Amino acid sequence: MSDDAALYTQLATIRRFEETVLDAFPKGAFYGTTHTYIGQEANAAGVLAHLHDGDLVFSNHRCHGHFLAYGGDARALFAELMGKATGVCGGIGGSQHLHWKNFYSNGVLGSTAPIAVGAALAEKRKGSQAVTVLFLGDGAMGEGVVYESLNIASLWGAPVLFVVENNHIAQTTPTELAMAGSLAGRFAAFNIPAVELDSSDAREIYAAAGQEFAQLRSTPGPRALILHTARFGPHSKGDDTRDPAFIEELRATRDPLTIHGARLEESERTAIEAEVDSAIAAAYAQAEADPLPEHAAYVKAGY
Amino acid sequence: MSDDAALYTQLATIRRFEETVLDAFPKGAFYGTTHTYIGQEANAAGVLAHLHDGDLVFSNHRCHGHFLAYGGDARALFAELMGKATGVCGGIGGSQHLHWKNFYSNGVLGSTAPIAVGAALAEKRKGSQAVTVLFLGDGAMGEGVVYESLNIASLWGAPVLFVVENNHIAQTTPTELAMAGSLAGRFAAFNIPAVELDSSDAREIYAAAGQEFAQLRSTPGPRALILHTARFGPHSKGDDTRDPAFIEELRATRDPLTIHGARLEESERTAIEAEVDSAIAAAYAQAEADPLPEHAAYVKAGY
Amino acid sequence: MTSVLESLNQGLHAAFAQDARVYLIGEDLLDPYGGAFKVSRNLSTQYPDRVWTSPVSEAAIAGVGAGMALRGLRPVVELMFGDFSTLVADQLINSITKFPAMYNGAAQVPVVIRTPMGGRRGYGPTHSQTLEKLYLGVPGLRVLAPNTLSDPGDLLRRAILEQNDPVLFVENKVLYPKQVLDNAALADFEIQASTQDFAPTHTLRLKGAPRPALTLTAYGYMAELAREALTRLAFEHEIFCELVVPTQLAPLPAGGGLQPALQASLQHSGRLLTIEEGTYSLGWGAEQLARAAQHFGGRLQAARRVAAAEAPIPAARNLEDAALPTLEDIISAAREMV
Amino acid sequence: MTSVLESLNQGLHAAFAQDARVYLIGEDLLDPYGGAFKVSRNLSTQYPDRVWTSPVSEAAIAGVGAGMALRGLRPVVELMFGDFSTLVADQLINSITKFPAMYNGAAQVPVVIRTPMGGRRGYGPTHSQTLEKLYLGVPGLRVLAPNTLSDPGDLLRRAILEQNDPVLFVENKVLYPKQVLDNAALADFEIQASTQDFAPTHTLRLKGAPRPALTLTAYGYMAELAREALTRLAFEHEIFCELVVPTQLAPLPAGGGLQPALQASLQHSGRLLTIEEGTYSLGWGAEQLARAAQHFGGRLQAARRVAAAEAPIPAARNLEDAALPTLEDIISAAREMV
Ligand SMILES: Cc1ncc(C[n+]2csc(CCOP(=O)(O)OP(=O)(O)O)c2C)c(N)n1
Ligand SMILES: Cc1ncc(C[n+]2csc(CCOP(=O)(O)OP(=O)(O)O)c2C)c(N)n1
Ligand SMILES: [Mg+2]
Ligand SMILES: [Mg+2]
Repeated sequence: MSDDAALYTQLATIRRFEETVLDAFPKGAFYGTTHTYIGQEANAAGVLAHLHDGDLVFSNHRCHGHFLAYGGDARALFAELMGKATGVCGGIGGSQHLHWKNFYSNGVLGSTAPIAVGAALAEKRKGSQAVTVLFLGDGAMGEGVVYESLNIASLWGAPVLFVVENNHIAQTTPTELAMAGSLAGRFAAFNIPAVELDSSDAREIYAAAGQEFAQLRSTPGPRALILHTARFGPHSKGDDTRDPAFIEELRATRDPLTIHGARLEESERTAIEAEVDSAIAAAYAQAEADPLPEHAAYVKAGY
Repeated sequence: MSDDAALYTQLATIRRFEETVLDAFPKGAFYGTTHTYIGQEANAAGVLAHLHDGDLVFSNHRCHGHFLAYGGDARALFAELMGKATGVCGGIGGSQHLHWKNFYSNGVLGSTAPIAVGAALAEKRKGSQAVTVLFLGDGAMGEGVVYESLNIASLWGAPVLFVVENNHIAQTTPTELAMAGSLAGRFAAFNIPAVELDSSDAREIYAAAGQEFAQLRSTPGPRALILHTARFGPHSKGDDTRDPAFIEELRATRDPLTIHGARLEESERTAIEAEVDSAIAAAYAQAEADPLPEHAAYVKAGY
Repeated sequence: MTSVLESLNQGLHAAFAQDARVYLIGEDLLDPYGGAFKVSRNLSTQYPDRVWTSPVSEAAIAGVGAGMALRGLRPVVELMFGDFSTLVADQLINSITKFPAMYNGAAQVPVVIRTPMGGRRGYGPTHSQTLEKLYLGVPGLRVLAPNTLSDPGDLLRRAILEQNDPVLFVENKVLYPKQVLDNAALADFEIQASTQDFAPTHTLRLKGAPRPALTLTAYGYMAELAREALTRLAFEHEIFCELVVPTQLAPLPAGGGLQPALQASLQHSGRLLTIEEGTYSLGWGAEQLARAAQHFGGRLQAARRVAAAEAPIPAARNLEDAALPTLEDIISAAREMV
Repeated sequence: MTSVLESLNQGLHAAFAQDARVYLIGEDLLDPYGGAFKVSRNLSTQYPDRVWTSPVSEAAIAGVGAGMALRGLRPVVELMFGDFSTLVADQLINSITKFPAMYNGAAQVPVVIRTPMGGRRGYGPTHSQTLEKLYLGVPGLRVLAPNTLSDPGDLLRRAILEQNDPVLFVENKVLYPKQVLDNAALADFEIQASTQDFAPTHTLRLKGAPRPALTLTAYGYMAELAREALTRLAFEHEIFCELVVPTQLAPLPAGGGLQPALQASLQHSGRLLTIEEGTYSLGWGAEQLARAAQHFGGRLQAARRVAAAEAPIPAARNLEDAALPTLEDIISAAREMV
C-alpha cells in the first residue's frame, strides 16, 4: 500500500470508528461518556505514523484516534467502551483510560504531562532510544502542572514531543476566553522549540511531524508541535453549543478525509473505505458479542 | 524627611531588623524558622514606597522586609517571631505567616498567586481603585499554579503587579538548575508586560516601580517587574552553601545600604542609622517583655 | 415538584438576587451550556458580569475564589467533577481553611466550592469518585451535602450568604434528577428534624414501627438507598431501623461527640450501620463509628460500614455496580447485625 | 548506635548500591546540603547521575517519578515538607495509585514518595502538619512510617526495592535525631514482632507486668511518647498497657479487619486508645477504632483517641504544645479509660 493509501486508511478507520460510536451511543450500546476525534484525524495519523517500535504515547480524554493510529485494535476499543472483558483495559478504564503496549491515556487534563516527561527520561536513562509523544488540548494548557513539566523537560532534556491539538475550543469554551498570550509563547518561555501548523491535511502534518521526530531522535531535549485543528462533533455527545452553520463550514473546508482523499484514485479511495467500513463493522459486532468482565475483584469492602 | 532619607530609613530598618534576628536566633530568642531579607532591602523599599492606602500586598516566606516596608511594626514582627501574644498574628503564624491590614503572607511557595489575583479582581469589582502587589521568588516560579494565575490575571485584567525577586538561588539551588528559558519569557507567554532590572539601587528600583504602578493604576491588567537581586545571608539560618568569597563580593558590590547611603550626607546617614538602631533595639526589648499568648483555643481535641 | 438540580439552580439564583457580592467561577459556565451538570444554568445570562467562565485551572479558580472571599465578596467556585478536587487540595488545606485561624481571626474566607461527586454513570475511574472523605477532617472547613429530605437550594443559598466558613458543597450526581420530597412522598415516615447551625439533620422511622433495633446513617444519594433499605428491612425482614441523615458532614461536634440526632438514635438502638459511597477506609463512616464507640463503649453492640470497594471505580457497568454500595449491600449488612 | 536519620540515609545508600534503577528526585538534594533534612546526604556525590535536584514543582516531580516507575525504574521522590503533599494529591490519587488497577493490572508504579511530617519545631501552620491521614484511605497506596523499634533504613530500602506498590513513606521530623533502639535500650520490655508484607509491627509490654487492661496504639514519633506513657502508667498509676506499633499504616487488612497484632491485644484488653499527631477527625485513629468496634462489638469496652487539635498548628511554642498531643494527654486519657 502506498503511503498515501496507508494514511487514508488511518483517517478512514478513525472516522468510521467514531461515527459508529456516536451512532450507537444513543441506542444504549455504550455506557458512560466518550469524546470523539472527528475532524482531528489527520493529527493522530500524521504524527503517529512516525513512531518506531518502543516509542511511547501519552494521550488524553479524546484518545480514540490516538489509540487507533498507534495501532490499537478497534474491537478492543469498542469492547472497552461497552465495558467488556475483551476491552483494552478489561472494561475498567472505559473511553478515557486506555493502556496497551506503550500507549497510556488518562482523563484528568494535564495530569499526564509530568508522567510523560518521567517516562521519556526513563527511556533515555535506559538507553532505549524511545521517544515520547504527549497529546494535549488547548484546554489542558490551563493546568499548572503542564508548565512545571515543560520546565523540567527542558532542564533535563527529556525526549518528548508535545503535540498541542488546538481545536479552538475546550468543551464549550472558546480558546480566546481561556488562553492569554499564545501557545507558541508558552513553549518559548521554557526554551522549547515549537513548530506551528494550521492544517487538516494529513500529509502536511506528516511532513511537519517528520521533521520534529528527526530532530527529537538526533538531538536531546523536548520539542513542541502546535496543530491548529477543527473539532467537527460535540465535545462528548450532543453537547455542541456552536452554531451549526459554523460546523458545516468546518466540515466543508477542513475535512482531513476530503483533503487527503483527493490524492487517491476514486477507486482506491472507495476500496479503502469499503474495507474500513467492514473492518469496523466486524470489530463492533465482535465486541458486542464479547463477554462481560468478571467482577470478583470488585467485591465490596464493607463487612 | 527627604525622599532619599526616607528610603534609607526603610533600608536600614529592614537591615537592622534582620541582623537582630540572625544574632538573636542562636541565643534562643526565637523559635522555629526564619528567612531574612538582607541584600534585597531595596526591592521592598523601592516597590512598596508607591503603595496607596488600601493597596494590597501578598508576600512569601521571605516576608519581613516586605512587611516592614509596608509599614508593619517591628515590635509586632519580633513578637510574632518570638511567639508572643502581641505578635502580628498573636504568635500563631510565625515568621512566614503574617497578616495585618492589607498585607498577607504564606509559606507555601506560589500558593499566594491565585489568591492575589482573586483579591485584585475583588478590589476591581468593588471599585476600590486598590492595586495588588505579589512578591514571588525565582524558586516559586517552579510552581504550576503561578502560571494558571498569570493566565487568569491576564484574561480577566486583574490589577496585579507581579514582582519577581530573582536572587539567583532558591534555598540552595542556583536558578540555572531550576529554570529553563527566561523570567521575561514566562510573562510574555501570557501577554503580561514585564520590565526587568538588575540593580540593588533603591532609587532605580523606586523609579522603575513607579512607572509600573502608574501604568497599573491607569490601565487595567497585570504587569510584572523582574528584579534581579542578591541574597547576602543564608536561606534560613546557617544554611548557605555558596562560596563565602562570592558572598563577600556580593556584599561589596550590591549592598543597597552602601549604594543608596552614598547619596546622603555622612551626618544624616549616621543619624538615621542611630535612630533605626535604637528603634529596633527598643522594639526587640518590648517584644521580649511581651506576654505569651493564651492557649485556651488550642486545647486538644482528643477526649 | 422540584428536582435537586432545579432546587440547587434556584438556590444559586436566589443568592445572586439577594446579594451583589455573590460571584460564580468555574469551567464552561456560560449559557446555553450553564455548566457541565447545568446547576449554573441561566446565571450567566442574568448576571453576565458576575459569572466568570474560566480556563481549566482548578487550583487557580479555587485560589481566585479565596482571594475574592478574603476581600469581602461571596464567591462560589464550581469544580466540574469532584474528582478534580485533588487539584485544589493545597489551596483548600494550606490557604483557604488556614487563613482564619492562622491570621488569628483577622481574616475570613467565605468561599463555597461546589462540586458533583459520585458514580453510577459509567464515567470511569477519574470521573466517578466520592472524594469528600479527604476533606472531612480538614480543620476549618464546613462540608455540606444536600439530599432530598430538605431544600438543597436553600442549603446552598445559606452556605453562600449566611456564614463565614469556607464550604465544600458536595452534590451527588445521581441526586440531581431526583425530586425533593414533600410530605406526601414521605407520608410513611415519622420524621424528626434538627439543625446544626443552619444545616438540617433528619431522623426517619416508619410510622407505627416498634422501637428501632438498628440505626442507619447516610447522607446525599446514599440516604435514598438507605431509606429504601429501611422500608424493605421492616416489611421483608421485620428489622426496624431508624435512619439519620445529616447535611453537615463537617465539622462534627468538637470534643469527639456524636451529632445529637445520631447519639439520640443510638441511645435506644445500640447498633450502628453507616452507609457511604466513598471507599471504605478512613471515610465518613469510620469517624461515625469511632465516635459511637467512644461515646457508648460496650453499649455499642454492633458496628458496621457499607462503602465502596477499595479500588478505582470501573467504567464497565457490572463492575461499577460491584464496586459501589447497593441496596442489597445495606440490607444484607443490616440483617447480619441484629 | 544509629539515629533514625542516619538509618534512613543508609537505607537510601543501600538501595542505590543494590539497584541501578534507583533514582532520587527532589528539591535541594545536592551535596553538601543533601536535602533540607539531610536524609539524602552524600547521594548526589556518590551517584551524581541518579540524583536529580529539581525546581520547586512538587506535582511535577511526583509525576516524573511516576513516569519513571511506569517504565521500569525505581524512583524515590523527596517532598521537602509533608505539608506540600497537598500539591501532589492529584498525581497520587488520580494517576499514581489509579494506574495499576485502572489499566487492568498491566502497569505498575513502584515510586516511593518520602516526606517529613510533623510539628514540635515551631515551623508554623504550613510546615508542621501530619497530613498522612489524607492518604491512608486512598486505594492502591501503601503508607509506611518508620519508628525507633526497628530499622527505618531497611524499611525504606525494602519499600524501594522489594515491592511494586506506590508508597508514601512518612518520616516524623522529631524522630530524625532519635536513636534506633537496640535490645539494651528496650530491656524493660517484652516485645513481639510480626510483619505485614515486609513491614514490622511491634507489640510491647513491660516485663513481668500483669495482663494489660488497655491497648495503646501509635506509630512514628508518637510511639515514643506512647512507650513512655506505658511505663509511667505502670509505675505511677498501676495501669498496665500493651502498646502496638505498626509501620504499615495502609493498606489495612481487606474486609475491614484489624491488623492481627492489634486484634490480638484487644482480645485480652478490650480497651483501645489510639495516639496520633494528626488532627482528630477522620484520622488514623478513627479507622482503628471503627475496626475495633466492628470486630469486637460490645466487647470493646472503651475507645478513645489522642490527637492534635482541629486547628492550624501555631508557631508559638506554648500554642504548639497545646495543639499537639503530649505525654500528659496520653496518660490522662488512659487513666480515664480504666
Ligand atoms: C483536570 C480536569 N478538569 C476538567 C476536566 C473536564 N474536561 C474534560 S475535557 C475538557 C475540555 C478539554 O479541552 P481541550 O484540552 O482543548 O481538549 P478537547 O476536548 O478540545 O480535545 C474538560 C474541561 C477534566 N477532564 N480534567
Ligand atoms: C510549595 C513549597 N515547596 C517548597 C518549599 C520550601 N522552600 C521554602 S523557601 C524555598 C526556596 C524559595 O526560593 P525563591 O522562591 O527563589 O525565594 P528565596 O528564598 O530565594 O527568596 C523552598 C524550596 C515551600 N516553602 N513551599
Ligand atoms: Mg480543545
Ligand atoms: Mg530565590
